[in-house]
Amino acid sequence: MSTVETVTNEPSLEPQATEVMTYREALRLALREELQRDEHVFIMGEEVGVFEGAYKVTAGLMAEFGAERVRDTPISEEGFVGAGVGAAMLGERPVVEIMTINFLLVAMDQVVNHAAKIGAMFGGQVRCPLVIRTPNGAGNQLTAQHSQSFEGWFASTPGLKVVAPATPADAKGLLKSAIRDEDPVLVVENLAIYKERGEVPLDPEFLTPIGLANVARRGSDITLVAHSYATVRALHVAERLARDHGVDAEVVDLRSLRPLDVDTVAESVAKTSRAVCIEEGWPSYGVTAELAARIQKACFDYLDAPVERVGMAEVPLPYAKQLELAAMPGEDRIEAAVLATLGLRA
Amino acid sequence: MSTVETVTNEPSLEPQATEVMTYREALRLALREELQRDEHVFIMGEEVGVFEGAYKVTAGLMAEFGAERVRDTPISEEGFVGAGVGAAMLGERPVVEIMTINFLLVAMDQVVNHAAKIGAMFGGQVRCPLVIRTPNGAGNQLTAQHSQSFEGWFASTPGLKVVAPATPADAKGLLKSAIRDEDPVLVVENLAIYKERGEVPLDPEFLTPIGLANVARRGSDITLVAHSYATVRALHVAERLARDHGVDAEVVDLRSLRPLDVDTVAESVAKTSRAVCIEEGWPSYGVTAELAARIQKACFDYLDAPVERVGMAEVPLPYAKQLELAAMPGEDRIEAAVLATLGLRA
Amino acid sequence: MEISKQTLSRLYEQMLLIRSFETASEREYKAALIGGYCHLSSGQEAATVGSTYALEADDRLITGYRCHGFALARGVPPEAVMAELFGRAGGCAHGRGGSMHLLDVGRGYFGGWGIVAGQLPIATGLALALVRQQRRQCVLCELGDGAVNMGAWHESLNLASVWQLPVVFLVMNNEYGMGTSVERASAVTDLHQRAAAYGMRSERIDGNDLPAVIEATSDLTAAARDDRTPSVLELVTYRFRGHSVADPGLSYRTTEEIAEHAKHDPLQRVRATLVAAGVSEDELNALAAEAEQRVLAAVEWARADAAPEVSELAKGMYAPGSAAQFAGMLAGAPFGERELVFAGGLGQ
Amino acid sequence: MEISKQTLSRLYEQMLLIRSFETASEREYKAALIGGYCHLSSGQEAATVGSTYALEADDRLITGYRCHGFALARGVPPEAVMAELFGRAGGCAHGRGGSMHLLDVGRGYFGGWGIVAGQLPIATGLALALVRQQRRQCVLCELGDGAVNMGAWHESLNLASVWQLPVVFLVMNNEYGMGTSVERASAVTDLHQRAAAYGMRSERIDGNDLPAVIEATSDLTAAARDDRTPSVLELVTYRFRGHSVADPGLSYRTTEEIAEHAKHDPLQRVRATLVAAGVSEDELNALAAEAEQRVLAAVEWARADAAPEVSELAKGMYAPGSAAQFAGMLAGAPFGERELVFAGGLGQ
Ligand SMILES: Cc1ncc(C[n+]2csc(CCOP(=O)(O)OP(=O)(O)O)c2C)c(N)n1
Ligand SMILES: Cc1ncc(C[n+]2csc(CCOP(=O)(O)OP(=O)(O)O)c2C)c(N)n1
Ligand SMILES: [Mg+2]
Ligand SMILES: [Mg+2]
Repeated sequence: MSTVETVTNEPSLEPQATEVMTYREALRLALREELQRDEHVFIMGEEVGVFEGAYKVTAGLMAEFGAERVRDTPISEEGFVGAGVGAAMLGERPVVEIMTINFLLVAMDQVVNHAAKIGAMFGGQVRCPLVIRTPNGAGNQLTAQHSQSFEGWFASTPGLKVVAPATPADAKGLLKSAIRDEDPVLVVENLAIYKERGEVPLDPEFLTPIGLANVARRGSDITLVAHSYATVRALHVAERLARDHGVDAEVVDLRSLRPLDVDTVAESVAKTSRAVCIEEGWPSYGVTAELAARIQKACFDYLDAPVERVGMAEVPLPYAKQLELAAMPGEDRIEAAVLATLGLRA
Repeated sequence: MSTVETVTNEPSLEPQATEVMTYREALRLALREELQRDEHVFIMGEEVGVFEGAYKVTAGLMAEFGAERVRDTPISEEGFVGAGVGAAMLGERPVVEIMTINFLLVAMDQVVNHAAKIGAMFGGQVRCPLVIRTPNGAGNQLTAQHSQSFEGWFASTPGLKVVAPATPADAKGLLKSAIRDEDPVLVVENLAIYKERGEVPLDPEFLTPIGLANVARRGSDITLVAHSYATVRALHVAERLARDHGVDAEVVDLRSLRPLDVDTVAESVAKTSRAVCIEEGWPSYGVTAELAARIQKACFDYLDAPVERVGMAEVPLPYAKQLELAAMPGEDRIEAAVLATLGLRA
Repeated sequence: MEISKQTLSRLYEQMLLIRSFETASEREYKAALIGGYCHLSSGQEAATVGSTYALEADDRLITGYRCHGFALARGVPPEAVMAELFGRAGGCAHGRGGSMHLLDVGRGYFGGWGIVAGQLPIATGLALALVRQQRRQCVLCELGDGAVNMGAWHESLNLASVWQLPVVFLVMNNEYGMGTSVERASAVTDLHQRAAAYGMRSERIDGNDLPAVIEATSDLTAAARDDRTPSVLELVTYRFRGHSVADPGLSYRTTEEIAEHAKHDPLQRVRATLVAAGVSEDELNALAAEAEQRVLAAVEWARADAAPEVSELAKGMYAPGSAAQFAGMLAGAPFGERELVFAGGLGQ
Repeated sequence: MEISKQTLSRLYEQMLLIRSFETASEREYKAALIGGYCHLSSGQEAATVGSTYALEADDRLITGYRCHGFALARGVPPEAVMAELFGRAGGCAHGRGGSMHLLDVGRGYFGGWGIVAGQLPIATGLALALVRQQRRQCVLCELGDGAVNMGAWHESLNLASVWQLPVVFLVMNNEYGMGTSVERASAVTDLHQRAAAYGMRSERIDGNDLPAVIEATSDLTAAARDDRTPSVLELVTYRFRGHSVADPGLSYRTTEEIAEHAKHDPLQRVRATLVAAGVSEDELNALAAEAEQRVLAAVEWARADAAPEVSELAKGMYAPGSAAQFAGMLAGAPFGERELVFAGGLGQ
């Protein structure tokens, strides 16, 4: 199995060819392909070049494409996100890396009050094809200021699109779709998934459509709805449930938070009659709030139990390992919520 | 009826004495009383002094308390919100005015990554009794960048408290409670309510407890859950429903979004079996998402219809008056949602 | 700088147009035909017209919310601007933006923006795109004296300097940000001096001196185009009206102060120059009358123009190709997506 | 500045303590007893110890995340710091903060903060509180060379200057923000010069020259205390290790560069001064051994200290009086409030 660095885009490639690689490598492949495809695509962010990315997603790209296309920035998130907005308005395709989603707070105004408004506020006369990539998540004792998941806030903002791949294939496919999209798209990556491995199509035209959820596991007893790393957790829990409790869980991986594919979720819950929604962030006013609200509406006549939610404990994440573990939406807590929703005991 | 400026805090005041005043005057009264009561209280913000407040809430206060206690700032929201955080950490009681909630986005990092974290991140060794006051809302053709309601984002943040008074009495009572609270509190005011009038207790010890919803209207057929200006709308709609459709709606005014008084909401819905949640902002991933999620959980066995939501149309708010009106959660739309939830036709 | 009589006369017409336009805007606002916030630029005409005149056709302009004058100076027809203020479909932002969010991409005007200093990072991005596309053009970015205290100013100027971006930051120092004077807001009141913190070229001049404004802007835009030299140009001027139409503008400054400034009305200054150059009073009065007529016609045009269709509430929000992406939102979707994005919004 | 041999010797002990502490931190991190991000300050000891020495007992200190050295210099016991890095209940932030969020309110240390430049606005607020409370004290606010490009820098310095707040902004210029050199990040590389944009006093000195650091910090903190004069002090130094323990620190700089800097190790410089002042090599070696022992003892203490109780997960999040406010959240509340805020969290 060759590493991603050896992939070439020769036309002779089988369209069905895939390769096992990490989520990180899949993102890099997407960036590389798009940098090759369209000279308007460029990367901008802190440490994306010389340092090769705080989480190494952009490793090798500056060497290959040069410092103009893989552009290191000063520590000025508001400044360079805004620079991305302006460049996009003139037809460039900036892909801005924010080191982690926590730092997007200093650039919030450019994303929400500016990028998101451009299409509608000017009557559709100018577009903003900006991509912002950033990881969310916790689990490495990074503590209160560095362990957050704010994607729900962006998903609540009309004018933005928000995707959150959970697999290497979707990491490639959604990032590429985002770069080719005419609208501002936030691509939410995740610290814990960077190292996860999976099959990734090598076709440079492989795209995961924005706005389409994926039934990641078929099942009939209950639906687990998740995005980003919570999907990985949900899939593990589904295996545990099958093994230990004979429960056959369906897992819906949202992939996209705005647009949100309620149809796929509703179809699943209409079949299983039960749902547990899972997220890495705080559930109150979070992504799972929206999910529960939509499901109870769409599936009112089908539900045999209230929609349950599992997320981060509602505290600023503490440093000590046991505290952090206790706070995170771990598999035990998810399993317990599923069993409770099914009326079973652990 | 005397104006608020003539109110004095003489001990001879009847504890039950009230006066009819506007929401704006009630806020001013709260500020004035607290400035008098505690020398650590001070006001800080753009145009709060010489200009007397962009929306005149602080009118007269600089003249009375001086420029040190009613402090005009440069246009630097991140800077002076952060200055409020620091001052609060040393025992001051800063009351920071943000001209409208839209501008809080440039100070998001200080609120969410700093103020909210202080209590937990340092193990409870230092507190941050900061108050941020700011109006949300739309309706004056202020367009996409100036017509938003972001309170749900702050309500999703552990470590913060968020209140949103809907009446002049609660404007006074909640602002005073916020100023006396040991934790950072966001007080969400509303542009459209500033001029609404109501009875306000004159007792300088009148406080509205944080975390307690109010049943603003008793009814038995359906529960309308709202906060801020949406409560005013809900009360109007309730009257229309009674008059035109013989529907007796209960209206729960949340008053506090974090902590959220789910008990009061659930008790009401358990009685009426139906709920419509209303907000000024976008419903997707918004306040009403959390409400619907909580209600379906708490009242699963009582609900006769799915919880319905009404909010701003999911667009950056356009300027033209008809478009703005069409986008806002007007009384007609709320009424229609209520009738639909009741299975009635308009 | 030597400005020909013809040019001066043409710019004087623009200044008259702006003054008449602002006067009409205030009137129509008070008649409730214009809503929202409405920030007038009366008194700032020389700075507005002179700086914009120095731009080439392919240069890009971006401004804050006090932007009627800039739009007009850049050649946006008064009809399109007034129609925008009236919230009409024929407005230059299709009735979506209003007074603060004018736009004319065809004329290189990338908008009026309402968050103080929010346009600065965007301006650096426009300039970055010009560099990437190897265009010999520049960006002129207007902001106020109050805006220089926002973090976005600092980040943008540093980026522009580190990356050598062709952008001129035009500080319209009208002495106040709402009711706060420059002295109360900025530690250094010669605002342009802050450019030194970024090793950036800067100048401060009398913004009511039309030829001086043209000369300084021409110099700095040329340096931006030719050498990718970013800079700051501070134009000292004054706004005659309140911060917005809703502000009488008197609580933080005296009538004497305003009267003193009115003596140096930039329109009167240009008029005097033209008179000295031999243009007759009659000709000049005719120009003024013409400007007024032009604006009255624009008001009439705007009044008659159609309101935007409510069915197009979401027009432009997402690119037309996005409809398929929203297909899954139908079930249980609240008002937003179901009725708006689909019923007409996206398609247009 | 004339520093007595006794003082110098005491400060040398502190520097040794910091160096040993950082070495131990790296070791324990690699042994997985410390987690999260862990930013070492080896190489920056003179700047750290000298500036902190200039503080009076009631002055306030606030820093970024590279803060082990500052905590130790301010007198926080190494046990409490190491226990924090180990995530123990006896840590100076009760195991909640970790390496980046040390704190000791009793010693006037208002924290280690992790968002670049986020501590600057807070520092102005601490200074504002000192003024409001009429205390003759000042705030020392540490930040990095990378942090000077954040908007928060600009807003904070302007506020401090407009309001005349007693705060000294201490720029630890260690030449890099992660892998980005000052030249690549800042348009003006003499960072202190940016203070001129706010009419603010500033200085740039060799941060590895202990007496110079003490003198400059003493001058500026005295001006802050006595005249409410804010200022910027840039200390030029170097970090020997990577940005954090996870970074080898070699992809953006050469081993030669590091070796060159190692020749000017601030510890060696102070040692040389002490030797010149007649302190024997044996005595100095004994001090070094003592520092190492001190740190080893701290590690042992931390290892033996108890882990925080999971039942206290929400400890400190809200003030104790808040429990009643959360009473209504019970019904239908997810994990957060029901199990945490009530089950022990708030009460403690
Ligand atoms: C971030 C932000 N804060 C506050 C406001 C409210 N506001 C609008 S204009 C203005 C004053 C700006 O003054 P200046 O930059 O001098 O421009 P001028 O109005 O004089 O043209 C303020 C405070 C805003 N729009 N954005
Ligand atoms: C707003 C923000 N952006 C990015 C980061 C990630 N980050 C942490 S430290 C750092 C470099 C800071 O460099 P400098 O200010 O020079 O301090 P030093 O690490 O050298 O002490 C970066 C980019 C962050 N913590 N906060
Ligand atoms: Mg101004
Ligand atoms: Mg550094």
